[in-house]
Amino acid sequence: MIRVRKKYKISKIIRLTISYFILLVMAFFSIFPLYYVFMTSFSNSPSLISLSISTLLPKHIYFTAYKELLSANLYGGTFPLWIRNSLILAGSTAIISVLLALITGYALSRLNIPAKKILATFIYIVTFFPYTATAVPLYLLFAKLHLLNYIGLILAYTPGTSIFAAFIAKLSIDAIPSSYEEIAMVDGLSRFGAFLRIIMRLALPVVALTAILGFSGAYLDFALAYSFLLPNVKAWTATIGLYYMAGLLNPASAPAYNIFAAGAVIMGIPLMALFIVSQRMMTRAYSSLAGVKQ
Amino acid sequence: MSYVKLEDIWKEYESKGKKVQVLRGLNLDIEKGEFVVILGPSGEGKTTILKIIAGLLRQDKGHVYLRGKIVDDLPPKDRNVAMVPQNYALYPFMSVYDNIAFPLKIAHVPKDEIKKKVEEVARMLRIDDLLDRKPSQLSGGQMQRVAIARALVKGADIILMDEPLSNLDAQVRVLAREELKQLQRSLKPTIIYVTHDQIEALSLASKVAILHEGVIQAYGDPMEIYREPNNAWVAKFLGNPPMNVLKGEIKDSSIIIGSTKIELPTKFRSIVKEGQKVLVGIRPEDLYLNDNGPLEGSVEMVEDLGPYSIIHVKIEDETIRVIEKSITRRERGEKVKLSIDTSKIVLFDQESEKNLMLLQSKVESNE
Amino acid sequence: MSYVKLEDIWKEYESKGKKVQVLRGLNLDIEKGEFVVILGPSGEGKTTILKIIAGLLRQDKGHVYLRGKIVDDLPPKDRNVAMVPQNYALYPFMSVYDNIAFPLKIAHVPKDEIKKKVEEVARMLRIDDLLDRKPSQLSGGQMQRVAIARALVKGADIILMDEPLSNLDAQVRVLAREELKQLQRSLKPTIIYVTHDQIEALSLASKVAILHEGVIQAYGDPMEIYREPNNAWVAKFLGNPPMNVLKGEIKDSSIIIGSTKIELPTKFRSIVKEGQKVLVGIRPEDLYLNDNGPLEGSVEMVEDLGPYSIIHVKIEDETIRVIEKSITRRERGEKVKLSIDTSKIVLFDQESEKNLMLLQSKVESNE
Amino acid sequence: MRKDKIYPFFYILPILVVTLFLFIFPLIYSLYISFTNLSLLHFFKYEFVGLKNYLIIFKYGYFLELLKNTLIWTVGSLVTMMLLGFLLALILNQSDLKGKSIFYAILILPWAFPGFISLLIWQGLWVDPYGMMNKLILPLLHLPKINSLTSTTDAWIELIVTNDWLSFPYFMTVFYSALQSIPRELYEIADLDGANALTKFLRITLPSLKKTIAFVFITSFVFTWNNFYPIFILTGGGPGISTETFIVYAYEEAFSYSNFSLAAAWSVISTIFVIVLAIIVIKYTHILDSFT
Amino acid sequence: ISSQHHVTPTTTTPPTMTSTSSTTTTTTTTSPAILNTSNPQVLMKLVGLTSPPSTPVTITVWDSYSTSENQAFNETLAAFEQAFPWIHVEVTYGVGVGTSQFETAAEAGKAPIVYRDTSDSGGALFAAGLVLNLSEYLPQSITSLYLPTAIDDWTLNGSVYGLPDNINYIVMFYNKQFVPYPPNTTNQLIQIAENVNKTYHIWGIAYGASQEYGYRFAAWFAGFGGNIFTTTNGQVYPALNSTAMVDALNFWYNLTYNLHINYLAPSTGAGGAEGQLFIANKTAIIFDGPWDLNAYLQALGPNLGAAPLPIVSQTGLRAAPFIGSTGFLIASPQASGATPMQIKAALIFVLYFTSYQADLRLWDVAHDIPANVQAYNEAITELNEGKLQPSYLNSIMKGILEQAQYGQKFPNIPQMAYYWNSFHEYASEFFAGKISANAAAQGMEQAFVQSLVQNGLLSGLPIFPVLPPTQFLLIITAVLSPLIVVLPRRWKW
Ligand SMILES: Nc1ncnc2c1ncn2[C@@H]1O[C@H](COP(=O)(O)OP(=O)(O)OP(=O)(O)O)[C@@H](O)[C@H]1O
Ligand SMILES: Nc1ncnc2c1ncn2[C@@H]1O[C@H](COP(=O)(O)OP(=O)(O)OP(=O)(O)O)[C@@H](O)[C@H]1O
Ligand SMILES: [Mg+2]
Ligand SMILES: [Mg+2]
Repeated sequence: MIRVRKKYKISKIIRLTISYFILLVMAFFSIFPLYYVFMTSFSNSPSLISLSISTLLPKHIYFTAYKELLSANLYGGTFPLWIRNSLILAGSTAIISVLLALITGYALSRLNIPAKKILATFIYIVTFFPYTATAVPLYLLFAKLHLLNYIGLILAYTPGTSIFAAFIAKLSIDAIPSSYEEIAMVDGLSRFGAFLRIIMRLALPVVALTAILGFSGAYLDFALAYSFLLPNVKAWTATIGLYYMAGLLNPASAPAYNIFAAGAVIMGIPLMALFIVSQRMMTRAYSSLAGVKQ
Repeated sequence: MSYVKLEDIWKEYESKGKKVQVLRGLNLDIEKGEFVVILGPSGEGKTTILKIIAGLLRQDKGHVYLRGKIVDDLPPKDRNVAMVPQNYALYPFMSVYDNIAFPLKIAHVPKDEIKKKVEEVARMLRIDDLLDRKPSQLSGGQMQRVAIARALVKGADIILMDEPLSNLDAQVRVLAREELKQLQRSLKPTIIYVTHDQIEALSLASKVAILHEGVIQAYGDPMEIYREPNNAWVAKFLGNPPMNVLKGEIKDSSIIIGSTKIELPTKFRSIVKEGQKVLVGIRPEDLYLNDNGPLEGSVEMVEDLGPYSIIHVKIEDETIRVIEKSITRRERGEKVKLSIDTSKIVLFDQESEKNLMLLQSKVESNE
Repeated sequence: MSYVKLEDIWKEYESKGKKVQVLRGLNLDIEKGEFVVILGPSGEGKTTILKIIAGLLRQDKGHVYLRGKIVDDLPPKDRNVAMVPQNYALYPFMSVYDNIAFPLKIAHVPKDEIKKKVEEVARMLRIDDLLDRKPSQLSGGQMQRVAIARALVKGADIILMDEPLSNLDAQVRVLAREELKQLQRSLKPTIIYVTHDQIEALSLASKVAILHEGVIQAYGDPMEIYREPNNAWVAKFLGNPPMNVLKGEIKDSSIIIGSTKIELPTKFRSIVKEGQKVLVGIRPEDLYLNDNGPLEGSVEMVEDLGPYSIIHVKIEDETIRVIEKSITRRERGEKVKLSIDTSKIVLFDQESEKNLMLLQSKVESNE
Repeated sequence: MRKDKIYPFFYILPILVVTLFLFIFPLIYSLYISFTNLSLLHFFKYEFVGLKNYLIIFKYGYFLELLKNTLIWTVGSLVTMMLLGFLLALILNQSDLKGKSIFYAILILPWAFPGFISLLIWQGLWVDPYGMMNKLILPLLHLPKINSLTSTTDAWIELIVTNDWLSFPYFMTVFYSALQSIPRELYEIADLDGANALTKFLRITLPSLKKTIAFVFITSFVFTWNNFYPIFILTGGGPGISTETFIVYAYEEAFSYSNFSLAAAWSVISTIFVIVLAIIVIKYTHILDSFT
Repeated sequence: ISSQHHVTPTTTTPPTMTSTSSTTTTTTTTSPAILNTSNPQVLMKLVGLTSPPSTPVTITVWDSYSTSENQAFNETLAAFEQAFPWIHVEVTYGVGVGTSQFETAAEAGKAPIVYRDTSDSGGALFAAGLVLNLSEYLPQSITSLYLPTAIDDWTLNGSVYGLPDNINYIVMFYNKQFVPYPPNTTNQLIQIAENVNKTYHIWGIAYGASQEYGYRFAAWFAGFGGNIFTTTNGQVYPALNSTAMVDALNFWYNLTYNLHINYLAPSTGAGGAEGQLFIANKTAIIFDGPWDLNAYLQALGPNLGAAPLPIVSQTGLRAAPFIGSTGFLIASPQASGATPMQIKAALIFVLYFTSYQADLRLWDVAHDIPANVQAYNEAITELNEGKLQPSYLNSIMKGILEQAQYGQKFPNIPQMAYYWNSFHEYASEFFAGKISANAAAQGMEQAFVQSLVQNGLLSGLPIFPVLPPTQFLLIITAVLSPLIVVLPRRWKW
């Protein structure tokens, strides 16, 4: 019997050893490129194709890239300004996405809408259309409507996140007893009021997830922002700004990968912090996916 | 004047293409200050009724009157009713204080007034030391009290309760029941209380309404209904263990049940006809183990429940439940004889399953 | 020889850095074929005990014996016990058939044998027509039966059940209880059944073990414990409505409770000392409304429950519950007198709260 | 109509409007364009040409080649990243594993980093022989070097590994969440019945996650099918057109050659493919039932 | 996101397109300075204005200058605004060569009024009707203001559609540390590269194989005697399937895989792998344009050398790069919604910004090769006098300018647009070892032909029946019919 126990212990040690080994390898795999950018951002002579392994363990740390990035002025646009723009844009997108996703999820979950199933399926399938098919028509439509600006961008960013999130929201709201909002209605809130103040709060994990997805979607987008905002340097987002700043789209400038890397670090840190802080919320939100009926 | 009135309420649900007619012309009249318990099996539409009263659902047909006025088109927030839902629905992200204060905050009551009111009601319900806690840190009984406090704090005089005790431990439930009763006695709100637990119904209600097949089957004093149920369904539904209902026939001023003959109590003489097929209802507590009793059978099972025991006695083909106070020591298989308190038996028509006595009095009052 | 034996079991949990000592030297001895109900309030460690028996958890200290052999180091699969967990834990993605067949499939039993066994056990539990369904299409009662079938099919003769009825409707629960009882009677497995519902405990158990503060407070025939509880806690915990426990003092061969004087039954004569402070336990059913009774009080509340009523009588400072069979018509505030079936009262030491009678017999047997 | 029957529409209205404007309109527009000859040569004066673009595609286009590439890209990426995510989720889900949250925080980072920047970094990492991948990592592991310019296989490896890096945290998170919501009792009962780890995995874990896997699979399938940045940046579809997918091809057709109508036709064809595939999966798994 | 930086040249139709090496003037061509396009009065008169309009005019400009070029541009802009206070210029900087951007904007009617692009892309836009025919607005005489090579690039079917501000092409950059003298023939090139390889253990040559492959390779193709097109009976036909192509491909294959002196870089330019190797002293020779000069200058300083591409020893012909040009276009009113007055202002703008002074500023600040004749002459003078600072820059610029003699005309017929991909597809397969050089030459020719057929530039495609739109509704329905599968059997609306 003692042997049984020992055998169990040995198999446990083997299992954990393998686990840690895989985790370490994967952790290395995930972090290596990021570490690489991080180091590049502190280097003086920039190159994404590192020419020597010693770049990975630099002897000197230079802040020139950051200095240059934060102080440079590109025709009136500066990186801090673009970051600010990006944050505003991404923040608004997050808010609108959350509202849209939760309202839709609420409707799918709670309300009696004719042909709900067909509608939901339809909305879901419609998101299958690729960007290449929708980009030009969207641009033309938004140009006609004078929406080639932040409002237009927010409108264009929102549905992608929202439709996906609406399905998760639907599942989460399914799990919230309807008595919560009913009691609020009896206590004097309208249905929408109850939705805003009670359901949104109870579905916080999904709200957080949607907000993160919406935020990062807008924060990181390049293509759409590029085509919408290009003519106005001061309205650029950080991604566009960084591109030009680093000279990537500008053939005649010397490439400045260290600046590029510094920008990536500045842009990446808040986002990574956001992800790490809300990882538990995300996990909880996604776990409602598992709650689907068998 | 009735304080809460439901008039010919119809309600149909549709789910997965199937229509379910839940309420079918339900009528209910509740006086001010009454404690009405709506009792019915699961899924019969009890919650539906409450939601219709609160305005959370709209009836398909019929009208709801509150305080004498028709409210069909008023949204929930304007009906001035309070509600304690099945699971209390305390907002998990708010403290007890905020939970109770929520209805007042919505109504934009000034802060210090909110504080005063919340503290008052909390003191009344003895939860004033819990105000800082989150609902997850409360026991079931405490949660119930908080939910009631939230219902009371608005000052609504109509309170709807949806099985508020169903999630509680047996022990706590007894206490909670007592508390609730005391509360109603002191504040005199009109309470409409929904449950499928008849102990609750019987012990709490000033009036009980028994819901079945979309209508109120019986409505009135609980003990009256207990003693004189409208029909065999109510008879079997009410009471735990349920009433024994046996098939019988009237012959020679007697009731013949199988091979047993019981004297027909005088009060039934004018009501039944010779040869009429009836259902005889006998409460388990009206049966006595008695060596001289007319019924004879063998003990099939004994359940000792402490204060009393339930003895299942097999008589011919049917099993009859008998209650004996305190602990019994009957053995399985033992032959026993039973006597009946015939003054308490109830007769139903075998076909319509209606209570013959009440049928008669109705006929009379109609004449 | 005991079939299941727990010897000085200790178990501690750690959550968020806080250590909780759940079991503290628990002992339990179960004979083959017994139906033992472990009864205790929520969170006292009932589930923990079952998991330790099954091998899903390891005790910190102490030993578990199954069928006379120590099994501390045996993994669950080699213990040959079956379990019906609190929520049944039916695999939602398998049909009823596959759920029941699962333990056999794992054991690589041949296909047709599996089929035979599953069908047999399904027939026995009357779920043979449900075999194609998914668990989500079952009612609570049916789920329970499937869970039991799954436990039975392996042929394990020790079955652990964790509050299997707690998710059922009151009505269904009564039926399920009866079924379970029948089942145990016919198959004679050793069942260890955990619950916090005493009606269940009392009606099912051949022996009940009352768990509190990490040890078994009382273990034995349920009615024996009901009649003669080890200590005041057990007395109050067991029975619904609970036992009335009043402070008293022995004086002149009498028990003085407040201003009332009750004759001391002879059986206690040799046990108590003059002037000893005691707790007097009186079951509500051992009190009678009786105009000549020695106790006097006023009715505080009446709960008519059909077969019997509970009358809350306020005597001096304490409220006493009295059970009266059938419907009562006492009014609130009415003055009543109570007599006591003194032969049934129980005395506890006021300090240790131990049953004086049992204490005495223990002392005697030790001598 | 009664008020309580109308208000649900206000909740569904926003998404309908948004869908209509942002998806339906572009779709119909693209469909329409694909039946015209809109291109730089016929910019303001384009006309209806019927199925000409489609006939061109099937007659002169690299239809089968692109279909094959798209499938390699989508299935290759998806299978590897789902397996990787699943494996990590399983590892993290072990109750006796210490330091879970630290590992999780590290493993989630690729997801939280600006994707387009990551791609450019990877582009640099893969350069043979100067990128770190070929210079340091692969030699360290005694693996042959990867050069997407000289070998199609290498190009696919480069693309899929990079795409895995970008996406495995997402799958890990989803699967980890799902794993955590499987009731522990299911495993305990199986323990009692004598199930070993593999049996538990095959008979409990996998079936419990069936729906999650199906949902994630369809959604990600479509996403990957339509995702062209990695290919566009890393290999540009080369060597030749051996890593070119429908979408990359359509993109180049539209934005490099300004042949909008042909690009629209390619997009439409590609979309029909995903939709048909997705619908089969949806139909087969009934996955949408729980969402609607 | 495009990582593709720099010119992806597209269609233009020149009147003459098969001239292999149209010689460009190196020595001063004294042209009579008839027009001073820096003079406000002259400009107003040119566009038919006698006095400034009463209300100010706003024009939008998309500029594609690099950072250093923009320095010059901004100086010119300041002068322009002083000279024309009634014209308000809204500049969008750094658009890159966003031809597709411009197209999308044009389709929405939101194109900028003035746009800067390469001559070949501009030609395509002109053919599509997106930009103005300047010949309808300006006298023929203005063409004499620009180098003939440059203005030819901006002429399609005799119409001028844009005004050039520079010319550009690739040259050979070398590192003097490793390369003792610029190789004049490919044999020398190989010898030097082998030597470098042996001595310094670095690459002799790095040659980027990205999307721009075709642009650079055209120089070698010409050097091996190839032509991209042939013309028979006025019908333009691809001519890639030739021994010249096979030889050229094999030449580079040999250098790369047999001699191991050429590094096949995955990306081009100073930002790409080849440029970085060059900057890091890891390769001795690269082929790149003056637009990247600054990057190399900064890194290599006096070690940087520039010279024309060598003579191909097998044929005795010079490797001849495309000579392209960049300049300003004016969007057609349909594309930008411009008023006639805005057009006039735009005309003034483009003339002013391609004037002697503006072009000279570009030369001074960014070393762009001027397209303006006067500015060009001035630049040559400066070089001859060694006026550039630092002094080693003079020889570098001389080397760069020398290449202009050996360039080839950049074909700007619309057919050219389909050359790039056809070439790239098969060349990359060839370098990946998937096919032989012969097969590659055949394949690219075939792909080229097919593209032309598909786009209606070559006959051969059967005429398809054009069905009425109603029938297409049926087809659409059929196409979308799989959707029905997901609909529930008993659906209720
Ligand atoms: N939104 C709904 N859609 C479809 N059917 C519904 C809906 N709500 C309730 N029902 C059905 O209507 C019937 C009555 O429901 P209701 O909740 O009122 O019952 P109940 O008496 O409160 O039951 P319980 O005691 O279980 O709470 C049930 O059969 C239920 O399935
Ligand atoms: N894994 C665990 N970690 C920490 N504490 C635990 C754990 N499992 C149980 N506990 C604590 O141990 C105590 C006993 O738990 P257990 O589940 O055995 O109680 P129980 O008697 O079965 O309760 P219930 O009637 O609610 O099922 C509880 O207070 C519980 O909070
Ligand atoms: Mg209900
Ligand atoms: Mg438990």
